[in-house]
Amino acid sequence: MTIVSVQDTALPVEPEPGTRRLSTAKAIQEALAQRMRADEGVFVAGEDVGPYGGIFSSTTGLIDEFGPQRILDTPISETAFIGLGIGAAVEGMRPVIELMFVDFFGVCFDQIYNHMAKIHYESGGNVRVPMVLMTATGGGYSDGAQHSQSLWGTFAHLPGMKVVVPSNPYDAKGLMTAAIRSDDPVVYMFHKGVMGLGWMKKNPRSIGAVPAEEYEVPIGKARVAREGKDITIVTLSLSVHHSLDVAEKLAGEGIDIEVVDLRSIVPLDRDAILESVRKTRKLIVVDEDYQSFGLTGEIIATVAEREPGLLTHASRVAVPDVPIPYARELEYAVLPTPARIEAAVREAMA
Amino acid sequence: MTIVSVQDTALPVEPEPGTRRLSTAKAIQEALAQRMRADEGVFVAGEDVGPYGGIFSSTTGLIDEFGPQRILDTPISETAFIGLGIGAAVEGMRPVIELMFVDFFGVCFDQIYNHMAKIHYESGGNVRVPMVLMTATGGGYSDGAQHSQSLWGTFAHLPGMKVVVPSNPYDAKGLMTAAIRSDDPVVYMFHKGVMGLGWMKKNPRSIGAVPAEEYEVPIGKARVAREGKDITIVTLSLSVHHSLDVAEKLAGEGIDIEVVDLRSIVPLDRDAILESVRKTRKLIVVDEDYQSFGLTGEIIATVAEREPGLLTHASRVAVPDVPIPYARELEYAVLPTPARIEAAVREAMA
Amino acid sequence: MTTQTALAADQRRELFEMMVLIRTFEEAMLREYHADKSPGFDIGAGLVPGEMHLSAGQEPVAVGVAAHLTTDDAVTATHRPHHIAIAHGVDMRAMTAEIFGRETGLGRGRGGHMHLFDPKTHFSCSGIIAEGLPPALGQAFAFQRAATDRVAVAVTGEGSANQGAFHESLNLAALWKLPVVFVVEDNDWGISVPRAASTSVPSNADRAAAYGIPGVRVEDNAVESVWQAAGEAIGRARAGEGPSLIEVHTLRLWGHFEGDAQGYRSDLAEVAGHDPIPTYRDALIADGVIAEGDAEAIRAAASDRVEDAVAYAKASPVPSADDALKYVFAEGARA
Amino acid sequence: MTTQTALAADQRRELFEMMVLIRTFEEAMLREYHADKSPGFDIGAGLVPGEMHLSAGQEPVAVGVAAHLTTDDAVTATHRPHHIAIAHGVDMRAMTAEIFGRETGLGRGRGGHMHLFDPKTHFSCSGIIAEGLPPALGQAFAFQRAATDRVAVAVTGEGSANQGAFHESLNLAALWKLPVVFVVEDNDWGISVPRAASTSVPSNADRAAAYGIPGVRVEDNAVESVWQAAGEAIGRARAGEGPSLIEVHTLRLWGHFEGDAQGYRSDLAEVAGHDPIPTYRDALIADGVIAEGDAEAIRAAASDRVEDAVAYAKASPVPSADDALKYVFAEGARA
Ligand SMILES: Cc1ncc(C[n+]2csc(CCOP(=O)(O)OP(=O)(O)O)c2C)c(N)n1
Ligand SMILES: Cc1ncc(C[n+]2csc(CCOP(=O)(O)OP(=O)(O)O)c2C)c(N)n1
Ligand SMILES: [Mg+2]
Ligand SMILES: [Mg+2]
Repeated sequence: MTIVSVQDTALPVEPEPGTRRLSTAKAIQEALAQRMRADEGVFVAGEDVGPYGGIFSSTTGLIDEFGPQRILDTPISETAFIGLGIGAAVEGMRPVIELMFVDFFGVCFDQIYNHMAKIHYESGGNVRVPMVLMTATGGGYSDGAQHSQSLWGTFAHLPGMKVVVPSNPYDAKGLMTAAIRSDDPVVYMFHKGVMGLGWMKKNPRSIGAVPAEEYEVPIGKARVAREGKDITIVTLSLSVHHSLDVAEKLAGEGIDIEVVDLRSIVPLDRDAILESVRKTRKLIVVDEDYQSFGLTGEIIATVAEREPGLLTHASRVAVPDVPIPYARELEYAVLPTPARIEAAVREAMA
Repeated sequence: MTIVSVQDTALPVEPEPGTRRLSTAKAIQEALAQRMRADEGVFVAGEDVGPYGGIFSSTTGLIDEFGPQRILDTPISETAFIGLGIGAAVEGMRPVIELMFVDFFGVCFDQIYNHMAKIHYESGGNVRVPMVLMTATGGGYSDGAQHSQSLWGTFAHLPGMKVVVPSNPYDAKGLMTAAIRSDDPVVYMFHKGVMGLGWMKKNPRSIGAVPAEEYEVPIGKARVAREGKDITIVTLSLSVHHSLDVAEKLAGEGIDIEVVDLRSIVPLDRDAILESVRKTRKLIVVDEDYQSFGLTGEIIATVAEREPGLLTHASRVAVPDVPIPYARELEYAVLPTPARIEAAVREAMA
Repeated sequence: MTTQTALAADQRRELFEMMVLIRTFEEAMLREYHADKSPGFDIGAGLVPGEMHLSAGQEPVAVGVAAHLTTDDAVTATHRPHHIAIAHGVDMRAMTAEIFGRETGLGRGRGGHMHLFDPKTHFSCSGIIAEGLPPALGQAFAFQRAATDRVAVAVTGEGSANQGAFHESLNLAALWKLPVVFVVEDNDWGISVPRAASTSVPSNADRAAAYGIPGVRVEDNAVESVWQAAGEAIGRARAGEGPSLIEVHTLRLWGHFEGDAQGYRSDLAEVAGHDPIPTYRDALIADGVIAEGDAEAIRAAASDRVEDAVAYAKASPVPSADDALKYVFAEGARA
Repeated sequence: MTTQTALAADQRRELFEMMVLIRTFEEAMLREYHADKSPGFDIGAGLVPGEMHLSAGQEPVAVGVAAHLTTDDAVTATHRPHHIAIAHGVDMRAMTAEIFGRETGLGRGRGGHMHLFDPKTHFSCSGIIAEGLPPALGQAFAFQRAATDRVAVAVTGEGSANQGAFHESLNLAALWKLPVVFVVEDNDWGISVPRAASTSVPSNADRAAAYGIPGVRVEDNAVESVWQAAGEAIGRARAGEGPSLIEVHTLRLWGHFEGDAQGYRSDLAEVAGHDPIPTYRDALIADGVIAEGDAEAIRAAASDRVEDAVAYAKASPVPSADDALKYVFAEGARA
């Protein structure tokens, strides 16, 4: 098994158009399968990851190749099975544990933030916890306040876990491979809306070119998804696509938007953000997580503290500190929709 | 029982010096006792709140007056007893539930953030959850990575709960009274270092003048703890005292620091922050919580987005995204100590 | 059967009527849910978007338990809440309007089908499994402190009984002798995971021993058996004798949620044959409690009520986007 | 007693020696902890600051269990970890250095007394009660997958057995037949809360029935009784027969943590009389296993080892403040 090892400093070369195209879900499955073939220590555990294949298809078909000893359906006991992942990782295995919806973190967060994330530090580096916690995020399909959250700001706030948030199939595969191979705990958060599921509205970019061989996308490197010179949008996950859609639309009006896809939020590629804003001096952060005390503030503050005079405009399009409502009209009023992004850009350019 | 009801718009008048002085712990006990006398629906439940009187003395003596039917020692089952608080609140009681250390939120956060905080919204305002979740925060006494965290940024990030963080006895009593009387869930976070405990190092200001009668400090109003014109420090809880100490020290050198004590972080008194920074144009946020994706970023971003050209300096003194280390030398290297605050001020003024 | 003698004919008829009402409701939800999601099922599309967990087959649990409750008693249900809500007397119009996301709904459209809150009947539910149990303790606590004989019923699925909240709640309830009845709906499946792959004992009733409380398992998914067991447990709770646990071996007639192809399901072929409603209808006819034609009349009456609620929901206004931030807090506003 | 016949004289002597070693260690910690905190006890002051949970009285549990383990077996302990760590063979110097917050400590001073991690003996502990159980499942899982007969032991207090993690862990271990032994140290108190106010059943061993696994309670806090029960449970686990639960009715000789005045404690007067170490010493003398003078020699040898560790710790360098951010991640750095 050869692995295209991408250096930390170099962004991976995107595949030629015309190559094989996969959905994000299939890209994740492929990354898992290839790692499981390469490394006996990799296993997947979680609710409905077996015959069902993962509620959001992260594990479809894996049980057929790897069997129930390596693709394990668990009881609905998140504390127990995430802890199981921790213990197995400590003993040298490479568990991939699925938390079905990130919204369920409240029943098991102690294992995650006080154990998975802290053991390496508390042990003075003597104990490693090389596990991946993969979980579904996001709303937009009326699943209500307990099944539609993004919450990555909460994970990123607490030290000791890396947090990656792919927006497309190429990154999804490369980041999963990197996450499993990482010696650190990695929280891998996929938005349901970028998985390319047959039964949910999706952005066309949730299906895209993916190399067949294993490769890594480096954890901690942002990607300029679109170059532009007038204004910077820093964003991640599904919102990357909304931002690109708005950028395409407004390009016709002569507004040239740069879109930065963070891909990882821990570590956060602060240099990439600065680099873009140095060019545009205007910053909009688009985020499907709650607005206050989270990602959007961190990005703006990073620029403000590093180069206080730089910003001529800063604003955010995020969920305005309200539980995600059920009714479509309300939910779409609080999500960072293309319409809200567009309005924010127009305001910034006014 | 007369209640000094302070209007939302007016800051309470601080008591004359020479009046009765209490520790923060005693101020909290008094607020609880007075509310319990006034309202049969108020009860306190948590671990060791009975005969022990609360590990950090939040409930000392209450069981003697109110008995075990209203001051309830619970099993170590945070999910169950916080949920019990929620259900009792829904039925019209006014529970005060203690989570012994905020660090334990990981075992019970679902009840807190998905239930306590969301029921009011999900019910379209038809169900109220008037409960107080009180909890101890902070480090500085070598209690290690799982017993020294502040974590208020995590609570504040998630919508539906108010979050108050008193720094002194006067505010502690008034905010507790306001919290119990509030129709919303309030997370009441007291730093162990401001409680005025006999067995822990404390700032002298953790004992101070407290009126004997009931009064409220309004939730959502910051307080200018010290006026100054050169630089603004926005801070909260124990860090207020460190900041004041540094301000006193540097006043001798002609550096005039304004210290804003947030007191509440949800709602956040953004106007008070702006008002101060408009004067000084330099901002340091001092916070004992983890630095990234939390309070410090939110404060700086608030200023940057509201008045982009305003800030000539922004920086933060917080825990630099590391679990709190045990060894004193390491812990004090990551806490927002007076030394670090002073260094930050000097850098800002250079 | 002793259960049959304990119940008067009109009670038995009422149990049947309620089961039919619930089924009729769920069939209407099934119809409405799928009405506008094709071609190409899109979970977020249509008048009733989002996840939809229907309860067909589990009516005996809801009806047998709720028959002993008044709307002064509290009930907390799960992600699969409709049967329990209807049996407990939640207003069908307001509930349906909530499922349709309307301003007239129980939660003004903010909650949705997994978040039905009705203060009038002290009913609530939650989409986080087993996390509805702890709030029920608090309701029971409030009832106990007020020296009433009101009780709280907390429902959970068999899969969810392996969540920590289950253990903590039973222990605390037992310790404080709270007037709670825990009801486990064992429908053999937790989404795609069979009971044997989630639960280390054959019956959750055995787990009552871990808390020193009575535990019974009702094996036959018959409403009268549930009625009998629930009557005893609720009676105990009202009498101040503390909590009990009841597990009912019930049946998930349809998928976990709508859109679930159930490819994993080994027992699919037999499922329809175990539907508790025809069984009960036949028994009542055989016992002369209802006549052949009554069943149809009951069904027709149920249909009228359900269609009225659906029509009400559809005619109700959708919430205004301008109000999306309303109701985060009872007082004050976000800053 | 049958337990006495099962053990050879040298084994009994070893058990006694280990108990004495642990007690000697805890006495040294008691001394060092309080040495520099007065006048006016300040929890954050001195060479050993922070909370300090000592285990005096609970030696029989640690020693009786660990006698069946090798350092290839895993152990997860609690906030009160020293006795278990020592019995399991954690290096005493490195452990003491950690408690003193030194760079030579198990965690280079980052962890402290509640966070002892020793990969050599697969030992760890956690300050969050009951949350040490789930990681033990994973260690057992790894051992099982590697087709070894290694086992994991997960320790918890009786108060902590009411935490959700307990339930989830026992169920999952039972279901997957993981080689884990759960050991509950019932010292009657969870800080100031007596067992009767936290636990709805008299014995946690009764809770084993909720998972279909063996559960035993050792009532007498005697090391040989623990040894016997643990031997069976660990034997089962090694043989692939799955987990067991053992509760030992043990004794908290001192406060919950140092500084605890124990005003709440009704049984304080009797406590010293139940110390298991003199009892065992007397029994061994009576049985001719050790002579009168041996006990003192054993104590002296223990003291030498403990004082060596304390001296080592005190002589070790404190971590450099410059390194405070080291070890957050194994790779890469924070941005
Ligand atoms: C804490 C938590 N984990 C997982 C889920 C996802 N989930 C929703 S329903 C369900 C299965 C529940 O099974 P059971 O308790 O048997 O109830 P049933 O669906 O059969 O009625 C799962 C896993 C959840 N909602 N909450
Ligand atoms: C989740 C959680 N809740 C509360 C605490 C605080 N706490 C530490 S030890 C303890 C008592 C534990 O009692 P028990 O399990 O009987 O162990 P013992 O101290 O008696 O050895 C408590 C409540 C904690 N560490 N973690
Ligand atoms: Mg089920
Ligand atoms: Mg104990």
